[in-house]
Amino acid sequence: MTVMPPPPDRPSPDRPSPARPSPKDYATDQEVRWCPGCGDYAILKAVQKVFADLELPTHETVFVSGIGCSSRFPYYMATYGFHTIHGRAPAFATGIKLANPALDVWMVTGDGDGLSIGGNHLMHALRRNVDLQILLFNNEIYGLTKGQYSPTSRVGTRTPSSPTGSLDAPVSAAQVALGSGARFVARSVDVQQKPLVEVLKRARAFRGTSFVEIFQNCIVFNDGVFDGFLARGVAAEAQIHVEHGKPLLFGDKGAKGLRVRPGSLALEAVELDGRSPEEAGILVHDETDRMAAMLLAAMEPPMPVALGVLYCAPGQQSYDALVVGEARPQAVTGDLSALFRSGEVWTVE
Amino acid sequence: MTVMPPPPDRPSPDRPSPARPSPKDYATDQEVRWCPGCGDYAILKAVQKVFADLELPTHETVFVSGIGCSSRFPYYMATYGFHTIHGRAPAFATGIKLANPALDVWMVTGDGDGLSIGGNHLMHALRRNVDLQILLFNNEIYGLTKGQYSPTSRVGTRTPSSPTGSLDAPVSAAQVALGSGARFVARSVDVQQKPLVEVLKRARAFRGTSFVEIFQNCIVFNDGVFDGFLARGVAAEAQIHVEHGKPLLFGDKGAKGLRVRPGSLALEAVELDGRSPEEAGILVHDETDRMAAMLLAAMEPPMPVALGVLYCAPGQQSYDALVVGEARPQAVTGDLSALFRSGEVWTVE
Amino acid sequence: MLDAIKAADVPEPDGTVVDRAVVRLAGDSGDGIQVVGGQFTLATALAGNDLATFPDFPAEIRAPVGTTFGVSAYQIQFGSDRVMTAGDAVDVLVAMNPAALKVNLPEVRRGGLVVVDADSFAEKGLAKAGYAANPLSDGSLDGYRVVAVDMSSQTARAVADTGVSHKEALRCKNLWALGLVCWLYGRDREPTRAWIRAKFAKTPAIAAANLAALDAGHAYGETVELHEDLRGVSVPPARLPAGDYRTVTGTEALAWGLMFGAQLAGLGMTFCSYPITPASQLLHTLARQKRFGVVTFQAEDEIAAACAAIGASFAGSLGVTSSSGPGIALKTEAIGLAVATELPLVVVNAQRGGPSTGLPTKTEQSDLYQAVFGRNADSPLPVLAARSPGDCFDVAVEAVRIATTFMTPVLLLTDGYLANASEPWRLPDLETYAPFPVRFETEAEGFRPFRRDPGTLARVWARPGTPGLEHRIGGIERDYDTGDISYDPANHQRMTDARAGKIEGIADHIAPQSVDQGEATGRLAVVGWGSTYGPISRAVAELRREGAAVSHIHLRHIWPLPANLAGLLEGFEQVLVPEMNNGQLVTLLRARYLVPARGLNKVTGRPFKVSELAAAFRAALEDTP
Amino acid sequence: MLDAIKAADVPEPDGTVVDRAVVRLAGDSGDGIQVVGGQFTLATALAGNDLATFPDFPAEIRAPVGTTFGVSAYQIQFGSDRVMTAGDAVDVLVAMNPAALKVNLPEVRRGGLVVVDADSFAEKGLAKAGYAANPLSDGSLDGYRVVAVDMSSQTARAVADTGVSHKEALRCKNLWALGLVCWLYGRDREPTRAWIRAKFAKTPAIAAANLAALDAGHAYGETVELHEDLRGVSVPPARLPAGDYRTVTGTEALAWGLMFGAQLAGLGMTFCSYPITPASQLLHTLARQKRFGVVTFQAEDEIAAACAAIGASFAGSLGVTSSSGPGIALKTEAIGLAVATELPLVVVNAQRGGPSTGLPTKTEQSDLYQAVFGRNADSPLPVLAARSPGDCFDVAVEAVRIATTFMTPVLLLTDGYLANASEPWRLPDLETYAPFPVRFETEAEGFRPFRRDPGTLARVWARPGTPGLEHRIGGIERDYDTGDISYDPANHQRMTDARAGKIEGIADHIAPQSVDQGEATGRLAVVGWGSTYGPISRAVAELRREGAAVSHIHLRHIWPLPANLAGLLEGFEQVLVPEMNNGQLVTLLRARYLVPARGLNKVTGRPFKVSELAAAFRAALEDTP
Ligand SMILES: Cc1ncc(C[n+]2csc(CCOP(=O)(O)OP(=O)(O)O)c2C)c(N)n1
Ligand SMILES: Cc1ncc(C[n+]2csc(CCOP(=O)(O)OP(=O)(O)O)c2C)c(N)n1
Ligand code: SF4
Ligand code: SF4
Ligand SMILES: [Mg+2]
Ligand SMILES: [Mg+2]
Repeated sequence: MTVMPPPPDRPSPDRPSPARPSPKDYATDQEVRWCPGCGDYAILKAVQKVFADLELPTHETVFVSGIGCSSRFPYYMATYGFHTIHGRAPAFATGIKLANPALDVWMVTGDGDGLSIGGNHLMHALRRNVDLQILLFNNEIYGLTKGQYSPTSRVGTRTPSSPTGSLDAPVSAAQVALGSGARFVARSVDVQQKPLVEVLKRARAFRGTSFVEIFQNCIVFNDGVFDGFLARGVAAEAQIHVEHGKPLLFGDKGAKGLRVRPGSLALEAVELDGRSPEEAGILVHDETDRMAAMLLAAMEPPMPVALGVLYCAPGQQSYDALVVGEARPQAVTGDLSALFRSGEVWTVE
Repeated sequence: MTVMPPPPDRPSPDRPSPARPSPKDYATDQEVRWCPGCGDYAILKAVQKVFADLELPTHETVFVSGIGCSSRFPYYMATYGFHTIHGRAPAFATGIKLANPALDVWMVTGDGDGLSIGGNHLMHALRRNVDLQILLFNNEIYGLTKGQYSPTSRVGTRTPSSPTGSLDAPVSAAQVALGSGARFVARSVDVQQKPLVEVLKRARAFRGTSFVEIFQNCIVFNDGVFDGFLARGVAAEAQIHVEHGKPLLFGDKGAKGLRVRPGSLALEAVELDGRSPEEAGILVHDETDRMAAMLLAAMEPPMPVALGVLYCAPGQQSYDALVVGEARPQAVTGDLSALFRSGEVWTVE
Repeated sequence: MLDAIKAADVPEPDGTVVDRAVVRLAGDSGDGIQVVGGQFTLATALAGNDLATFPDFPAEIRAPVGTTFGVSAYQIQFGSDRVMTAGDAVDVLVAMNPAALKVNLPEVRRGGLVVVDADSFAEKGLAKAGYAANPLSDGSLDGYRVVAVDMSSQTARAVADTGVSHKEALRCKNLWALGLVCWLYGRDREPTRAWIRAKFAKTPAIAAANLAALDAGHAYGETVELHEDLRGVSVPPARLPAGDYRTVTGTEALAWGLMFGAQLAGLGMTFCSYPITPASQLLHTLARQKRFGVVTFQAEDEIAAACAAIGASFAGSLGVTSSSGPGIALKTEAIGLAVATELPLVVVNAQRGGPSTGLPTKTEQSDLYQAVFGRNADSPLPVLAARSPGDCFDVAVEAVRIATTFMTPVLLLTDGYLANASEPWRLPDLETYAPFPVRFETEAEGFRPFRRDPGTLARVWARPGTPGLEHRIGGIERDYDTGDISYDPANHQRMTDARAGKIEGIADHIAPQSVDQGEATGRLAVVGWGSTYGPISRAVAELRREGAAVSHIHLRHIWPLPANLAGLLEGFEQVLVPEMNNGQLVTLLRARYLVPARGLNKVTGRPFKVSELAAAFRAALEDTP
Repeated sequence: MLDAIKAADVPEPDGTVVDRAVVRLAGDSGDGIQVVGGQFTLATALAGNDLATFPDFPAEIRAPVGTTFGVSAYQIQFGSDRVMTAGDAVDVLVAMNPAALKVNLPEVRRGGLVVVDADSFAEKGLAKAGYAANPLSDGSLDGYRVVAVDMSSQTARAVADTGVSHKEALRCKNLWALGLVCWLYGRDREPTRAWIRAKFAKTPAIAAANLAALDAGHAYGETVELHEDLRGVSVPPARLPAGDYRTVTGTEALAWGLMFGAQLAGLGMTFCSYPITPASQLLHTLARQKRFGVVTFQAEDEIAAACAAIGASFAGSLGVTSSSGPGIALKTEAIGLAVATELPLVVVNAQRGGPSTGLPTKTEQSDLYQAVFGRNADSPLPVLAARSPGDCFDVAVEAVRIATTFMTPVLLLTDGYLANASEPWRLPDLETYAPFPVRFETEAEGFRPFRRDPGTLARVWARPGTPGLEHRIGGIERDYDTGDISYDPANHQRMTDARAGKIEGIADHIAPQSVDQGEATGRLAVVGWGSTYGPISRAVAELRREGAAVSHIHLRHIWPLPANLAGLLEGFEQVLVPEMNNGQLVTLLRARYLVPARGLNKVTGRPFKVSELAAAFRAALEDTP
């Protein structure tokens, strides 16, 4: 099986920049109002770094969000921003792109905003493949409303609205996205700055909807909920960072890998035991393989949690490009009189 | 790989029936108001047959629906029925089950009702695993509102709202359901009475949300849209009827089968060429294998379209059972005075 | 044949020249009634009559053939003076089957002409329609003039030579009926012929069959020596203002008005909607206007449609969304955001019968409360209503003007009647409309996203993509000066006042309320809004002919109300407010002006009849206060 | 220490016994202000005072330490007569840091006492709060009595022996402050001690530290020879009606009222909601009542919550749903279905500042329009409003009674103030409430799902599971007799009238409107609704003490209005309607009764002050009409 790296299909702007911008140039004068220690700070930092690295113009960028702690994000980016209503950001973002496809539109949402009230809009943006970057901050809780369980909370989560533990089976954001027809699905972690920045750059390069689930720690209402795979001691064994064209290795010094369980449609973890990945039959990550992405997205402990670009299938025009092209549509033009006269017209003298 | 048939976990009521009911006993006195030739008639017939075969009691059954041609269904079943509002039937059905889990609740929806406006409620009913049968009549069109394209319409569908052909990539109902965490996913066809009746019986036997997508012909606005795999000439090659524990064979006299493409996570069709299915490496359908179900659900021409029970993972308590148990909850009981006195109380003389 | 015609004992009005006539065509939904209705309308318009039409669709898409709930009808009134309504009572009913007769006979005036396809009155058809006995012979048609003609056989015979199948032949029955009606009123068949030729250009046999049927129906009227009551009737041309005319439905006029409004504002238009009866046609109409720069988006639901439209406005386009009551209900949260962020938006509500799913295919005016009051919090916004199909054009332009001039969402109310009804429309001279170009903010120096124009109190509109104007807005209360989030109590009061003041101030920027008919003072003011315009107008005219001191005031601006309305209403002894709802505008007028206005309410899913209004007005006048 | 106390130049009122006092505790959201506020409230209640409290949460969950937008406050007024509001002006402010001082100082009356933690007034803290200079020394506190005590150090020293860490020690600062305030008003610390012991049962060191801090704060007041202005103040017990009391928040009372209502109706309760400030607490409270048979469901959004509740009602349970304005907006389509299908449903709206996201943590009354008018079509339903935390109980019972007796959705309005505020509540004798058991239909013979009770016009409630009553209902208009789908025009009129008549008829089944204070006629009627009850009541009492002919009428029933209200209002020269919105009830009264009622409106996200109301009433009386 040969694996071709899919080309990033949106170039970064290539403009003469008098001075390289710094991440700080993308901050606003608004005081950041997340709780001290909230994972959102780290994500903000990563996004500002992406903007600085790519020298993205603030005036051609819009951040759109719903409601939630995460959705306060736009206030802190020195771009255009629209903090809308709960769950509907994908629809606003779609409208913005249809009105002006030349804008670079980023959407920020939470596990409540994006998967509870807003699940349907998310699904439809993904299937339409509107050219957006969607960042879903998954903290497995409703932060802003003080800690009720969310659609990604694990069964048994005790919160004010589930005092004896939640009973609802959670959804997996990445699996929902894949099931909806998403063409770019990635995962990252708030505090893993380097891979997060990389994933965000990949997301921006993709034309169409790029969906990025970011595990984010809510220090106040759900502290340490991802410790199961993020805690120092377990990280190496419990995470796998996937890279296109590279074998799916993880564990201490890459001592383990994933392979297809022979004769089945499942992945299993094996020790390399000194063998080369090829010898051990380790699967090479092909980010264009949707089924592989589904299997990776579905991995839960004791399997490692998959991080990085799980799926990327470029080559399809984005919805906004199909509907209106690449440039901002002009004002309503043309000879309307002629249109009005297009039927049978008679004259009264 | 050994495959165990999952036991149907809800028994049919076992009651002395003076006379076996006939399907007609489940019809109402309301005139059926679908267009002549509409596929909905055949589905109604199948459902009534299921009820008669299983001798289901009308008074312990509720049909709930949203809005659409399909959603008129409850008016024609001599059970309790609630024709609600567009897209929200899963929420009504959930409320009904929480108020009285002893009721047998069937939900009828369409591709517009269930996947456009109602996609989110569908997803959440599925992930919660509320004990419902959800029948989604997929005609790839909005029938009731006179033929606009729907979220399952193929790209290029010309309708009054897409006069030059739709541009939105469609979703796959079964894949959305699997992505949402559904535990029972099946597919059938309006006019395939026998398998349809079987699938519906399986759906009812399942405790939890059983999702059944039924391809339904809208003779007025989308006639023949499924001819690609239903037309007489192509049917054998273009359909595969899956059965748990049986090899995945199709084609004329089962001359073809599906196997895992070696070294990959994909299915491919092969000719048996006189070999036994085992010799040809044909996959045995294991309806408890979610990945296999995803692959089957994703098959499109030139691969055969998969019909039957694609996925069935029983063994999980349904949401309503977890929340309230099996019987109808009693009235609010208990000593409320004691509750009110549970804090600090003082007496003013 | 002759014996099939029964003379009624009610005499036909003298003469063959009449002022106006009401024709209703009715048949199965598969019979092509709407198509021939449209053709007859066109022929009538070309003959110079004023006219008004109203299609009456069945609630079911295509119910089983021959059932009463599958009956589709098309009604037209035409005349030699202003017509304005599709008519109270039908002069001529063409019923293609027993069900159509059953459903529509109550609409026919005593003495009216009833033409039926006798072939369809066999046992099966009668049973399907729920007739126990044949109405053609059991006396139930006594009092009507009846022409029972074997329309199916006649059609089949007429098209025999064209080589079409029997089924295809029978499909031409509607053209046969049209031919007969054309003969009855002396209508030119040439436009219909041209239409048939164009429509069936690729199937010449079908074209020939339809042409043959049309001619045969006509010939039937002409040549068969019919009962004298069936003789041709002539309705002289109307004295309409000079100009070029075409027929428009309210939907078409609305679509075009929105487009023209966007053009006058210099904006692109992003129309976002989700199908719902009777609003879907606006989506269908605009979906065909891509070449003019109109972008349409069929969203996944009404909420997404509203949000996408607001997003488009944020991005510098004219966002428009449309629905009917239940869908508007879903949009109210999003509309609140447009109120809060002060973005332009046009929301069209084609009202239908409710509550809930209600009577989707019937007309009603019961969403005025929802439009004016139906949002959480103090969220005022302008509400406009169109009065007639043609008026939809001007109201749409006005809605765009207000939305963009005042940076506000605007609710535009039409209804099921207006959406589907048609009337002759004098093509406007587009040059006479004053443009109202949007001036997007460009100046970065001292930029504040909520800086207000002192005249209109509108905030600036700063479009993403503009360097130096990067800003962030949202639904949390914003500081009056900076636009940043503010939880300050005094600021909230100031912003609440600013929002209210801006909308109230629109009253100074609209035309003063005029009196449509009658003096500015008098005994009775009839105050209407929306599609009741036609019947109120006719009824007031009738009373004024009788010498009554009645005036008709018809509101386009529901909110804010025109500044001079208070004074106007004071000049009348009584104020009566006819509405196709349970009394909504009347609440507004009473609350605002403390006038003892009374409601005149009808909630049947059908327009007012001129006669019932006239009777109510007379009763009000008798009832001296 | 002593020199830290500055005597103000404004004299303290004579004596150490006062009628009432207002204390406000303020600090960082992490400082545990709400907790000690609650403890002080309990101690005060146990001391026999009447009281009212209001927590003032920051809009942010936990903003950066020391910032103004992270300040959390808790205000309590207590007294020896009826209190009813948390107080206009603060007598004692305890500010744990500079930001708390900055935000809350404007609430303190001139001459009031300000206690601050002097340790926190270092440069960093001042800068975070945005102070350029130290307010303790730059004269900005002139006119207040200031106690700047090194609270952090004192606390640290007091707990030194308990073995807790420095960080844990500082966490006890709130208890130190509570100890001081307890000393100031002579409050018993025993209940707080018991609470500490229970709460920290598993961490005895922490318990010991908190106890030590509490005692140390108290000792500070007792032993240090303070400035004479800081001497202990005594507020004698109130003369409350005899009975057993506890404190309740509006949320608790509402939850319990709903439960008791369901019990009186003999129904199960299915409570379906989606979190939103300030409605979430109702969900939290009910989620803990599973043992009483309450089922709670946290739905995926507000629409699903409303629909699930309606589904539950269809299945024979009491469906209840709750939200705040933006979420209620989303529910309006579903509520329309409950209107159409005539199913019981209670919809609770805890109102907050708007429009749109607005001011989520602030209170407002601006959803009355939405409640009464905010649905598509003619969709009348009853609207109730609670006036005080304790009143939420009775209003909830009344809502359940009306919903089940009349088979209708009921909207119950509370607000952010009521949801969070607490007051002493006399435990009701549950035996005195008349049960209103639901009689589900069981009789199959002649069963019709829309058969109405001639007295109430309510339709029957036939619960799935009952043999022989299988029926189908939905949102399409239903036949008056059979309940089957009907598109008949006359039937639609009849059903519209029936729906309207049923709701209007409720006016005959509710208590007549009483006059809360004053005579039934007079110069000025002040008509209020909802949580303005407290301040209006106090202000009217004040004017009546001055001899003014003012009466206070407070509505529980917003729709339908009580039958005798028209007559009542006629008896007054003027009608004034104070509302925390831009004028909504006033619109209803003017439209309904044509009375020239005037609005008195405040939209700042804060309750009315007694003083501002009293001033407005005086002005109205001067302004003789
Ligand atoms: C219509 C509506 N419903 C509910 C709310 C209340 N609300 C605000 S944010 C939120 C959930 C936020 O959760 P999530 O998206 O996970 O964001 P987080 O705060 O965890 O970042 C809810 C329920 C609202 N603002 N509007
Ligand atoms: C809130 C709301 N929005 C829109 C509609 C209009 N509407 C009714 S059914 C329907 C689509 C039905 O499509 P589908 O669910 O596929 O059903 P089908 O008629 O094809 O069986 C729409 C858009 C409505 N009734 N209510
Ligand atoms: S509540 Fe949680 S998610 Fe919200 S700002 Fe605080 S730590 Fe972050
Ligand atoms: S429109 Fe289509 S789906 Fe609806 S009843 Fe007719 S054939 Fe069936
Ligand atoms: Mg979250
Ligand atoms: Mg469909």
